Amino acid sequence: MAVEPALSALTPGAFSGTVLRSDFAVFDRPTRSGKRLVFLDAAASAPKPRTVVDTMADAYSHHYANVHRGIYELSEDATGLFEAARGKVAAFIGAPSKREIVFVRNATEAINLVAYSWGRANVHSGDRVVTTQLEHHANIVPWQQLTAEVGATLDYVAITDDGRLELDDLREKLGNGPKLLAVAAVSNALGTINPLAEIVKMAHEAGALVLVDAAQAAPHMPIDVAALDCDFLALSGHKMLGPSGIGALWGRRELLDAMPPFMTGGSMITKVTMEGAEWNEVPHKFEAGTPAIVEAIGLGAAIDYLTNLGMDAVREHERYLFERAWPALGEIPGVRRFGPNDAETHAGVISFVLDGIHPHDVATVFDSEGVAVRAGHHCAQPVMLRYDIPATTRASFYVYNDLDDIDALTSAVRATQTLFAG
Amino acid sequence: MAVEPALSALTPGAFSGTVLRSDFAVFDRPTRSGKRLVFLDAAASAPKPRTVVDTMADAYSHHYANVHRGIYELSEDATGLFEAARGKVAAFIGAPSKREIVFVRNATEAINLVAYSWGRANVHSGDRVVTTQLEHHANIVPWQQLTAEVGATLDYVAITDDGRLELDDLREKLGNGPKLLAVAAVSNALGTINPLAEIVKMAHEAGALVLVDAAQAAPHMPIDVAALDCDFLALSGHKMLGPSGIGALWGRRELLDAMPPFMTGGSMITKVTMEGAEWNEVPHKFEAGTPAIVEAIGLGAAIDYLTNLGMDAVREHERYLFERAWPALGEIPGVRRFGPNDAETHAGVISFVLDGIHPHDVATVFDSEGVAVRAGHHCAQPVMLRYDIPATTRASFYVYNDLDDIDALTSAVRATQTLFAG
Amino acid sequence: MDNLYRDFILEHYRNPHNKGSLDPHDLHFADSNPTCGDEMSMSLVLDSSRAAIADVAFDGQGCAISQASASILTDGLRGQSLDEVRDMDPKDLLDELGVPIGPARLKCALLAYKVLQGAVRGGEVAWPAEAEAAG
Amino acid sequence: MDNLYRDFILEHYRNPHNKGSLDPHDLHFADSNPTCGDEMSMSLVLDSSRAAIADVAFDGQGCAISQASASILTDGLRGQSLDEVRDMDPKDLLDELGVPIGPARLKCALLAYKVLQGAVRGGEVAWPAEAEAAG
Ligand SMILES: Cc1ncc(COP(=O)(O)O)c(C=O)c1O
Ligand SMILES: Cc1ncc(COP(=O)(O)O)c(C=O)c1O
Repeated sequence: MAVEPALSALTPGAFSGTVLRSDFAVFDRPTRSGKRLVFLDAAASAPKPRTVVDTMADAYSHHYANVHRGIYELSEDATGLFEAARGKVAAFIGAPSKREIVFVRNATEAINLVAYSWGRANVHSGDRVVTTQLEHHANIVPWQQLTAEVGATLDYVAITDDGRLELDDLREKLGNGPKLLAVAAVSNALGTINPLAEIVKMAHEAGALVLVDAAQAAPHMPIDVAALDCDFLALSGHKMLGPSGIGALWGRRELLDAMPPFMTGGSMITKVTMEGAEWNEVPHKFEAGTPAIVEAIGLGAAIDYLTNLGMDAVREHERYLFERAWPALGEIPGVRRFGPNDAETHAGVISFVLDGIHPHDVATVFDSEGVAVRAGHHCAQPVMLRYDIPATTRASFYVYNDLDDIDALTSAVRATQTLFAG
Repeated sequence: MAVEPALSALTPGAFSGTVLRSDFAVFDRPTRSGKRLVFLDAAASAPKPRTVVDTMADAYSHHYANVHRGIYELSEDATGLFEAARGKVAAFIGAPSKREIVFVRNATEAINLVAYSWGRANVHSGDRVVTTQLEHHANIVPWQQLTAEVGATLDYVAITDDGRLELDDLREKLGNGPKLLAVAAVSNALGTINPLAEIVKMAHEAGALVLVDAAQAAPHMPIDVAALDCDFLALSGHKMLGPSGIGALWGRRELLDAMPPFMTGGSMITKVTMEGAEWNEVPHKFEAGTPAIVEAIGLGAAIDYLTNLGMDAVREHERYLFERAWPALGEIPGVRRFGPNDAETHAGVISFVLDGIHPHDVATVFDSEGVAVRAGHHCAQPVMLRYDIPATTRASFYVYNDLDDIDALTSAVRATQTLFAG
Repeated sequence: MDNLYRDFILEHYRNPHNKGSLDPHDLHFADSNPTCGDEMSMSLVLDSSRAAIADVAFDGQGCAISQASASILTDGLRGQSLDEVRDMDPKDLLDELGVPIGPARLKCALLAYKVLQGAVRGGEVAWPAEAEAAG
Repeated sequence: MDNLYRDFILEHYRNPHNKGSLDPHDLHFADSNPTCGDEMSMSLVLDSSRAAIADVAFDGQGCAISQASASILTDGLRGQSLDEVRDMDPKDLLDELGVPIGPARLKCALLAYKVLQGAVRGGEVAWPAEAEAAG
């Protein structure tokens, strides 16, 4: 039996999705299907709360000017808001200093920055880099490019049938003395929450630095880089209720200080002559040109919103939804679910396939029911390879979801099966 | 004698700055000084018209989802708006196809993309690249880095006393057979409008490709890459009334097709295995990860606004203001102006210094009069070197400025001189 | 919805025509849909004139839209000259499918067309303009 | 405004104290303000204990704020021990300037402090936290 509709009336976790929905203008929008919008694609990109949209509109309207170089009120204003946003990101992930926060476009750029700057300076012919088979392409292809370019080797940690990293395999790959382990905190394709603290410890003991791809973790659970003891961490603003076009790289100060710049131009220099240039301090050294000023400010507003809910409560809420959705999907014949079985190691992301129905068709039928899910390889083709499937359908939860949405999900599954059974 | 206040009543150029001011919310904002805001720093970054702010707020509120991969209404919506914005950029600069438009963060990233991707593949030891002494750091440092890395030589075209490129020197530098000439359409530090058509012709005859830094030109005058016949063109959205965090690189299709990717990750691949990856078509090959979706849409709205005014009218308006401001400043004893004398080759950007008063102090006194100008090296230290000055004060005009603003500028100059004469 | 998955489409999906591979064949090409990673191949046997298609088969997994589209497209190919195939308008295929296809699914609907063009032109071709908006 | 450019500041700017260079000197350091590119150097002569400052001079072009700040800062240095100088709180200098300095000008006001710290610590130091907000 699927989830009891009566459950929808409960407060899932620490707050009610039904109530939070009113914080997001998108749920007022009429849909083509005429049905209520059931948004289950936060893992691709999250809707924006009104407070983020309003903060940005206000900043663009009344506090906008270029930052850092303007000697007038408006520019001082903009600079103050922009730098305050940097402080919010630092506090949100437990970074010791806001100077360790580099604003980038997205997690992809954060990882590329490390691959280009730290990578080209530190990974040489014969060296090794380790990533895993459950990564997003953003945490694979930059390392393929780097290792191919310098003549190093890229190793992939294998995954188990239920979507966990094979820790024995990790130990073996670390045994070869790699320079870096690049690993996701949470898999976007399987929902797996990796045991990061343990992994970082193993990697450090093996002498490897650890880059954490937190694109799927930062939006959904508390993160503390100091406690984690990792070396780099990448995140995307748009997945954590913030604007598009903004993300952050955190790096240990001494690593960032030692790294050469990535992109070059204005703001990242102290001096340019026709003979050469001298670099500004971090984080400015890595922020060439005019940054995504208002987008950083908007990310700050998203962080305020999340912090106000409390990241423990956000995690609790999604665990609650997962604990209902996972068995409800499992009870439906013809549904194959991926990733770990237990809520401790499975985030609010459920990948599944329906026997005999292509995931794309599933998503299209769902759309006609007002249910927005993703279908495809989720930019994680090595995961698809591992389970020998072309694609999955993926439902992912966030703060505005509630048990009604889980009901809508299971109903959509049944409707799709009925249509295709035809 | 300064500009007659009576002139303010005229309609400068094709439209009235006084009227357009109401399109920009920032002018409603009270200032610290209590004075009317006279914004003369468009060259650093432009204020945003309400239509851009509203378009973005609407997109974030009602049309937001990740693009390209979503099989549901909201994502199709967002993708449609995002790709339509690409078409608007293409049309705005006369690009033959919107596939030749790569969205980037800013002009700086556009130039870095070419330096990393095209540069590393095409510039080798012993080769030459030419830039000029009037460039912004964004069009110098990436070439310094590239040429230093591969063992090539970077040449700088000299500038005349009145801030023009020395065309004889350009001819000489091109005589060495460089691979590329990287040159600004308009200098942000001097206001010089370079004779681009002639320059491109000279460069092509010498066998060099031409990258045009249009950061200061795209916002202020018509641009047609097909007519110009250049090879790459870089622009920043935030300088042309658009959002921060978005810019564009245009490149000839066959060049873009042949170039290796710059950043790698999601969206820019067609296939990833653990052995390697295959690249998507342009422009996607160069857009790794989630793009600045709503910022691109906002740039589209800015382009609509500018197109509606007409870029010829925009240029005409700024020429009108320049023709009044330039002599008005020249009449004040103790003012030294930089750049060409005539309005044909001088955009709406005036750099000047006041005898015995540091440009930073000038900007601070101006701010107390409500006049926002920039002071510093304007990220063009080689220009400062050329004229042996540490910095200048710079006033730059845009569509919302009018003759009252020119009056305010000259009054502020006199007030500053009076204060320092003490 | 009911519109998109009409019986007609589902019938072609459940029982696709011309599915499998032809060996020997004269032309063969494989391509994929980057949005979903689905791959499709097509084999063509030419007639004695070497300028027209005698037989055709497609292979590969895919969604109902791409499978039905390949089934319908290949049904009409026998006897067509290579020149006719090269001049084919992708809009005609969309018309033949006869169902409203949103931008996100256009590549599914046009994958068979793209693979076919790759086969008769001897190399990968770009996505038709119709499919561009979806990226 | 009138607040920022009080006669006191303008007087120091027009007639800066301790301007020039000292040769020979014991300690010397030069640094710049990235916001504007202004450069400033400072030369120190130590007393016989080698642990305190006997004489000081600064040099370089700059705005009224940075020149006045250097003039005022150097005025107070003679006789101070190197340890005292290392422990100096940049806030005290801002207090001594006694005028409201917006974030965009803090680096101007604190350049002299940064150069001095570079001299007594034997190498470039970071900008004080106060000046960070301005980038
Ligand atoms: C001529 C020129 N080129 C490049 C740039 C860099 O633009 P952005 O900071 O938007 O990358 C600027 C901005 O000041 C400019 O004026
Ligand atoms: C685990 C993971 N890493 C990296 C990324 C890339 O994020 P972005 O596209 O914002 O750069 C994603 C987004 O899908 C992701 O899920």
